[in-house]
Amino acid sequence: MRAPRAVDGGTGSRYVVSVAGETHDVVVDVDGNVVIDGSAHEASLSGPGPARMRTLILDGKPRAVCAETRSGGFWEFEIDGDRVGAEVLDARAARVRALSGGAGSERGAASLKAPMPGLVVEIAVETGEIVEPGAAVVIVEAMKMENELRATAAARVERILVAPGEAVEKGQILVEFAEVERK
Amino acid sequence: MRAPRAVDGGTGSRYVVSVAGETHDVVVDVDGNVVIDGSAHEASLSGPGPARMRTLILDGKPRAVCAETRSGGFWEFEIDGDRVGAEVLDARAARVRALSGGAGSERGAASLKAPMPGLVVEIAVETGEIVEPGAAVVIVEAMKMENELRATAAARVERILVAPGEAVEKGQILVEFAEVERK
Amino acid sequence: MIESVLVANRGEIALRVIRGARELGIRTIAVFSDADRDSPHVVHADKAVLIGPAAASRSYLDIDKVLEAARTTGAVAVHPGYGFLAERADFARAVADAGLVFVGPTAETIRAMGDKTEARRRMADAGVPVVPGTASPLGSGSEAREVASEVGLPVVLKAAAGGGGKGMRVVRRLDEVAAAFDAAAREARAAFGDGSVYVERFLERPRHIEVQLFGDGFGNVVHLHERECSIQRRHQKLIEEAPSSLLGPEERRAVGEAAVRAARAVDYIGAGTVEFLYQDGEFFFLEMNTRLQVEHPVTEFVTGVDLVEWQFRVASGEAIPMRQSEIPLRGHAIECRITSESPFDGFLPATGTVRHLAIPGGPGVRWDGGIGVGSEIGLHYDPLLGKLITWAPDRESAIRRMKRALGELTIAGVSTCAPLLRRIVEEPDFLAGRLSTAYLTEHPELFDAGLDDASHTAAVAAAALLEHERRAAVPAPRMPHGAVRFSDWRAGTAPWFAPVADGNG
Amino acid sequence: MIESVLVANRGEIALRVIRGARELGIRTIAVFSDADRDSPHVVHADKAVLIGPAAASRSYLDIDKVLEAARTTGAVAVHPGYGFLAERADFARAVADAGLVFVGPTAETIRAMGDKTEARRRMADAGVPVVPGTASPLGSGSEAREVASEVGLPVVLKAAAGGGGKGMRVVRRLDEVAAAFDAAAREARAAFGDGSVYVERFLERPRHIEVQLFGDGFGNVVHLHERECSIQRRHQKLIEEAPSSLLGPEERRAVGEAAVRAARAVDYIGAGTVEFLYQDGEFFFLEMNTRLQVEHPVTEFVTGVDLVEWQFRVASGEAIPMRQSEIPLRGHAIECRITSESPFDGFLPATGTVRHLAIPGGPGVRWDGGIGVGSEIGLHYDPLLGKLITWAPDRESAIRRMKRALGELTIAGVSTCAPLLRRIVEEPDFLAGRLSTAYLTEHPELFDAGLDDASHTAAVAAAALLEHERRAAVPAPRMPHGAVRFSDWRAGTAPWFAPVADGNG
Repeated sequence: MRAPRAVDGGTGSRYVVSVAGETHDVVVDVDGNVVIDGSAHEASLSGPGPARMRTLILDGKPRAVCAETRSGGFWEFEIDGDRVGAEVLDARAARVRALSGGAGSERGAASLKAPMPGLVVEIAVETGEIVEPGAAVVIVEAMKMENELRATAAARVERILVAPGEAVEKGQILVEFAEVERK
Repeated sequence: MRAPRAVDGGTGSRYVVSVAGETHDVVVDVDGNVVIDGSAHEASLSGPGPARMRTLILDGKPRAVCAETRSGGFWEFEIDGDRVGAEVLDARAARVRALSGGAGSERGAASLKAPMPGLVVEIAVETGEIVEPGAAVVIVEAMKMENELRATAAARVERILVAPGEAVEKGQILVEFAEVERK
Repeated sequence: MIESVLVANRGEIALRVIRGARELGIRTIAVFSDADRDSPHVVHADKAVLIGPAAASRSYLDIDKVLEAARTTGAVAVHPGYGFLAERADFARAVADAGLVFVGPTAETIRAMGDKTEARRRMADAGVPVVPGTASPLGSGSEAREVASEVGLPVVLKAAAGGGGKGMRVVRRLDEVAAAFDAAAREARAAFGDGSVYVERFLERPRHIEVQLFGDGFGNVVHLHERECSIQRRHQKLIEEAPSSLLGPEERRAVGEAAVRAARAVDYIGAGTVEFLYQDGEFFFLEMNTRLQVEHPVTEFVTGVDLVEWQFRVASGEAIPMRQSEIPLRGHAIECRITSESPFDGFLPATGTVRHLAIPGGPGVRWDGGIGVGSEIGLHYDPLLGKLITWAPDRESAIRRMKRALGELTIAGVSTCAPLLRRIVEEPDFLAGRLSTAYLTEHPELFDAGLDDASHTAAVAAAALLEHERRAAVPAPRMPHGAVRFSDWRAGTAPWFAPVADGNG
Repeated sequence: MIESVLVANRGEIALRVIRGARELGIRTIAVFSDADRDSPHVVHADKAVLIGPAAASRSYLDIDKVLEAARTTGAVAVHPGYGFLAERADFARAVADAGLVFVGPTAETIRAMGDKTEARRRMADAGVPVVPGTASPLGSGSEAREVASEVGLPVVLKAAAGGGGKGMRVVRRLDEVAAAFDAAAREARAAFGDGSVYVERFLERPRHIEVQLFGDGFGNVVHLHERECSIQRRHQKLIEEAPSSLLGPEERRAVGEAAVRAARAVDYIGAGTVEFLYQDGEFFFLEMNTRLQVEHPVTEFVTGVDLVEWQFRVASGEAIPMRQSEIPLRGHAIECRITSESPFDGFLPATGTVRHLAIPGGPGVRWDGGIGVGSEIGLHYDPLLGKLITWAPDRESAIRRMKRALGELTIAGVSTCAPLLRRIVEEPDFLAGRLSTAYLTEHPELFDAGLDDASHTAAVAAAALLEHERRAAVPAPRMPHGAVRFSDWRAGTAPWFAPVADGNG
């Protein structure tokens, strides 16, 4: 099993890995050991292949990893009992993203998506309204329980795309917001 | 999901199924119900696909079926706690086999194959010897235990293909036999 | 002993009942909806009958379909499990009218205890203390507001037909009472087909203590000691244990006797539970559940009694096989409910397909599950995937064992509340038994997502190695530049909506 | 309490020890061979060290590599599990010489009890009855023949360093003694590196009764009652239970006291087992195992004691936490060993990859396994995949529960002995407790393969539906005509070689 040659020299394959909002440079060498932000770690990832339980041994400490990938370098897995999402770019893609403005460019726009399929029971906001953190935005019923979707940051309601009584799919955009300037 | 059209008329797909030495005519209709040797049974086979646990409900009785296939219509699965091997031919293949002499033609010749990888410890027979049922033929060591492979029928030793001390693979032919005429 | 039983339920409790029946040689009949064709409760039954589509109202809640399945399969008894039809008096009556044995109390008992306001009245009559509040359902939001101002805030609005936290609202300000009444009534109607709501004074930091009861119709009523279920969120129990770390032998006997008194007051037959709230030295009757509880395994662990076996024996006309003094109480048991919910996203229901399942084993560990590899977790039913129960000679050891067992549990493909449970079993107040139903709201730090440094580094290494391996296995795809990313809006550690864990239920 | 432990083993027992250590807060270090990189015992440890290739002689049996792993990881103790190095006095000594704590008895005790002939001598001296036979290893096949004719046929040849049925041969005819001696010596040399063999009179239909012991070095020696392990094949235990259905309270006390006497005779420290054969009203000392037994969970179930916890406590210098009179005996427990062997093919070792794993759950069920989905089952190690244990208030209920649990167990991808176990737990002699080590040879009908009519029909339907579905999913392949078929030579129900189950071990 051989990985693509490293893009920008060195003795291993270089990646940029984002986990929990932090970004790290990682080099994977031919033996499968890793260097994370300059620190070398002995590593082995074994097991019966994707979509199964894998064993990661990092610096002698074993962990079960059960990973799923969505397309294009996005991984989601359980590690040490918590669920983690990670994005892995190769070094070239990371450079291109940085040059084009990258992740920062979309800041301020946000939308409330339905976190699960369900029935819209109530819309608690109006267009133009500024919601405060913790304010209820939409109430969606699922599993016979009403779920209040609340704001976690202040924002202005830009558009409301659903109405009470409407069935919504998971991921469907319910309300779009604009950023609120803070003094 | 559509199966190949039935070869010799009728309203379903016709198969000849061999299980535990018995052969049965089976018709699978478009709803997945089966007719076995002329008796109709309500059936459903559901579950997440091959190599996983499936649920067979036959005439209202549910059973877990965990099946593996080798190529060409051979199935092996656990059902009601026992392991079963089955061969499934379509009706045309079954007819061709019957016309060409089929299964009966090889009767009399047999060979002793290694049932697991191991080390030959001893050959307990000589070429030309007639072994009786129950007689030890070869002793193979595996998992630190000596396993006596014994004859289950009378037969004449035709050829011995291995020697003590030799490592053998699973399925490797150890001894070939010829049929013994019985008075 | 009855010859056969139809189990009118699904998931882990249907499998639990089937297990109990099989061990007694009782023929088992499962019913299932289209969504449950491959469920473990189906495959382990002797017969299985499809009774309708996924929607519970057209399958598990459809009395006619359940009775039709019992008729065609020749079942002689029906076990309702918990939830669905378990506390529907009309179902118990319909089962009896069809000439079948209902494994549970009489329709009259279910009716009396199912109407929470009537239950309060009858318990007060029997001398069992109840929480101050209304004696009958309220007519409107404004009436609710009036009563609330009489009883004194905070109050809790509750569905008269309720249970499990559905149709329940805690209100702390008078001007919120009317809106909360409407929401509770709406939820109650959706969940139970009955929108009646009543008001009680809300105890801020009570402990939830309940007593397991058994009656046999021969005048024998015994209790099997108490359980404590104070760790709740949104009025739903999350962790249960037996015995309670709160009670001494004297209090244990007192609350057990009060529960037996309550059961005698309604001529109780079968398994039942009397729930109490305990605060500041006082017990208040909360409600009586006329069925097996989700958390019955902790009682089974500390008594050695198989409660489902007892249910079948009593339903078959046998007497309870033990006297009160013979019922053991040994060691300590803890149960963690494993639900398909994202605890750090405000317990949002999660869906998915179970791709991998690792069940803890070893001494003192029990798993009661309703899922297998390949199970589709949807939104049609209760999110309870299974229950992990541990036993040890004392509470501290049982918790350490639970911590060990939670570390072995893997359910891949769907989010569960296990990460939260793993934090609770290490939290000092929980370890010390400083519990109340407000526990989760008083410990917001448990909801702070975030890996420790070692786990973070391991996650980074795992992601890099997984991606490295994937690229080696397939032609390297071009990475989308500036593509989808985790939304700022949902970033951070604050949950989408705050967990409301301050209930009674 | 010791701070850390290296577990010098693999499979289910390594995981069992790791579980016990974790619950006590002891840091755990696993060792593994190339073949075990993905084993559950690796992933559940705090640290894991690769110690060599698959061959046990170059990994799990390599004392230097194990000690090197302990040194580099800073382990303060070593737990040997059972098998491998567990009863090697030189290992216990090497561990002690390296300044580490050996979780087990002293090297001297292991040596004395490991040499079966010396053990016989010392027990006879301590007044414990032994089976008639030789007092020392034999020099040759002809000497063996001489002794056999003195002791009287049948005799059993046994490896002096032995255990687990390896290097053991039952002989019924004098002219077979010499050949059997050679075979036993060969096997003993391969398994234990020591070809010494001795002779005992062979008891035809004894029951195997053994007593669990614990000593702490402070003069306390207690027993935790007996186990019965009469269901064996090829001298290997298959089903174990506690207590024995044979013993009354008087006999239970007598055999327990004899075992304590035996333990005191060798100043026993830690967990150990004295094995007895019982025939015609008499007990004979068989051997003493100076380690945890495979079947220890049945004792844990009926006493509530965690034997691994006690091992760690005693190894840490604590006293045994209970007096003899405080050790409970509650209900009945049964264990079935689940091995990768084809019971209807003469227990031929089976190999494969575990593709699906369904573990039984519910009340009174314990699973101690060493495999997961994806595990490769090879021929390098013992075929024990896991142990299924059930508890209930009485033997009959425990067996019914075992029957139910065996029905839920699925290990797909490798043949196991479970189909045979499912027959045994329904067999009338087993149910009635009419047991002996000859049980399996006296019940050849258990080995008659063959499905009942309903299962046969279901198998036919399943095969047709599976093939039908496969053809619908892929372009129909041309069937080979007159191709491979199940060989006549291996057809029929007779196993390839007859199960030899008439041993003692």
